[in-house]
Amino acid sequence: MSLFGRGSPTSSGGVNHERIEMAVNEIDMVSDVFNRIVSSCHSKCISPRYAEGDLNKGESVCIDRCVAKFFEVNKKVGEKMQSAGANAQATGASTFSL
Amino acid sequence: MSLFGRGSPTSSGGVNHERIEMAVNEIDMVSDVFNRIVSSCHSKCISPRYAEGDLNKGESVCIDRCVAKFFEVNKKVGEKMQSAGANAQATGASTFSL
Amino acid sequence: MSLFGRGSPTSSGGVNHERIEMAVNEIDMVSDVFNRIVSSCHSKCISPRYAEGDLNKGESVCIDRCVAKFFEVNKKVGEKMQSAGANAQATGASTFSL
Amino acid sequence: MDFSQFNSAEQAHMTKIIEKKQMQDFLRLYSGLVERCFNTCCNDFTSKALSSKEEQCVLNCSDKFLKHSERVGQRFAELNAEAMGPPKP
Amino acid sequence: MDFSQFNSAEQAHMTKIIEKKQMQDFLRLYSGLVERCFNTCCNDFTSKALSSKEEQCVLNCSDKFLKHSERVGQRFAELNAEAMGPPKP
Amino acid sequence: MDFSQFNSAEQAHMTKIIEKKQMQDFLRLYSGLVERCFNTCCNDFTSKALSSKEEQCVLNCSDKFLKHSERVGQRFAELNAEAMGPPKP
Repeated sequence: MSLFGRGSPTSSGGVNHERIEMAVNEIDMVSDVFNRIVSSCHSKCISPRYAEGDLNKGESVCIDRCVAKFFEVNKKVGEKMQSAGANAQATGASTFSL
Repeated sequence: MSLFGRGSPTSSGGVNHERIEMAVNEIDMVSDVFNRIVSSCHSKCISPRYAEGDLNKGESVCIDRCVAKFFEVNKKVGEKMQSAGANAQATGASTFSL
Repeated sequence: MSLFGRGSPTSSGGVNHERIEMAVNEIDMVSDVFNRIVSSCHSKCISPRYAEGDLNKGESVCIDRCVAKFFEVNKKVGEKMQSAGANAQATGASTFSL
Repeated sequence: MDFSQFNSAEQAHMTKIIEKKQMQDFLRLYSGLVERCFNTCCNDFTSKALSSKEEQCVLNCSDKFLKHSERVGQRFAELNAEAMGPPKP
Repeated sequence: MDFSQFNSAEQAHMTKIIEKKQMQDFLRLYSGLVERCFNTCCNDFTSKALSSKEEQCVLNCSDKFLKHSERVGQRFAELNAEAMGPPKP
Repeated sequence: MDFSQFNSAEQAHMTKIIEKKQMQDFLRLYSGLVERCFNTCCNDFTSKALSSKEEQCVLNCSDKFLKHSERVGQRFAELNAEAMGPPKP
């Protein structure tokens, strides 16, 4: 789940702000993905009848597979994006001009 | 709609940053809940036909009850979470490691 | 897509923080609108069958019209809000009290 | 919300934060309204121009949405005040 | 995530940021849960009171949601650790 | 957007803010794409492995999504420039 290289450890002693910012980006990304998995796999696996509060066997197994499959999709898309990445970023850039 | 205790008023004169941060968390939370109520009760109460721009009687009454019921649900869930809170937070914590 | 007047250029040399904040608000707004258009026009125009990776002719034309129509709606609503704006903002304000 | 235990520096700080938050909330309300009314009212993409029927729908939709969120705001403020309990004497 | 190359000042900084982020995530989880269970369980607005059937549904729904997100969290942590590769000796 | 009235310190500040915002937008686009293509393409949870049919669907879906958002970006930029009016001479 890492799109970013680690910055080279040039600074010592103080705080390397660029490195912090990249780490924060990575944390935001992981957290965003986690929340999307919670939501997607809830829709895919949890029956909305709510007759009881426990996960049943079928739901539990479904969750495990759902999370694994989401990771697979994330990986496939990540590989695709890494080649197409420059374009996509350029598209975003076209929204603003300075 | 308060999950947080008020920090004890230890600091005087300057700005107690922890207290500010808790207040900001509370504001973010209230604002988030408000936006979710607007959205949920719009789906529950407003007919998507849009033949006129005013709320009719039925829609108005529905909104009042919908907001009240959302508060009830929020309260019930809050009570439940306060006991289970520690667990849930630990779950979130497992996403990152330092 | 501009709801905000440009602040009068009173400050010179340093950074006018109010002006920066308004610009950041405007950027956030434009970016938010852009993301909503991407999502709405995807739902309106892209068939979820995914037999191929290219946009077909019909999808391409639909996207162009969809974006243009979204701008039209944004403009109409903006005109409406500018008159009703004060009210709406007051509503938001009622959520918090100091 | 009750900030009566805050000192004046803290209150000033909170006022600025709240003002900023309100602006952001207003903008999100605005673009959420546009998105919602567009999605509900616009379903014909054989033309890029808004038909008069679509335009009327959008105007009613945004009218209604604003009145809706105003009413939600009123109920919300009342229930929130209730939940916070009576102000200290 | 691996912050082993960070110096101690950076690690301290990250710890604070992560704590703040966790609090925000928890709050978003909470209000998302309320929204989801409200939308699924409450469909009768002839009364503003929660019926006992609605209440039971809400309690089961939030129970299940918490267990669901806990399980997702476990699988997520495992798969994330796998993706990051084995820790350096 | 027109920042021509900004002084150089303000322009430098805005450039940094915009770069940060673009990175965040790119990340949100990315995870939104994954979510959308997962939800559309994956409906069989009798196995945790991606079937070849699902994989093809995901690849086409993300291809199409990127082309879609690129095209939206082009139209958006044109219409935004139009709405801002011609640049001052």
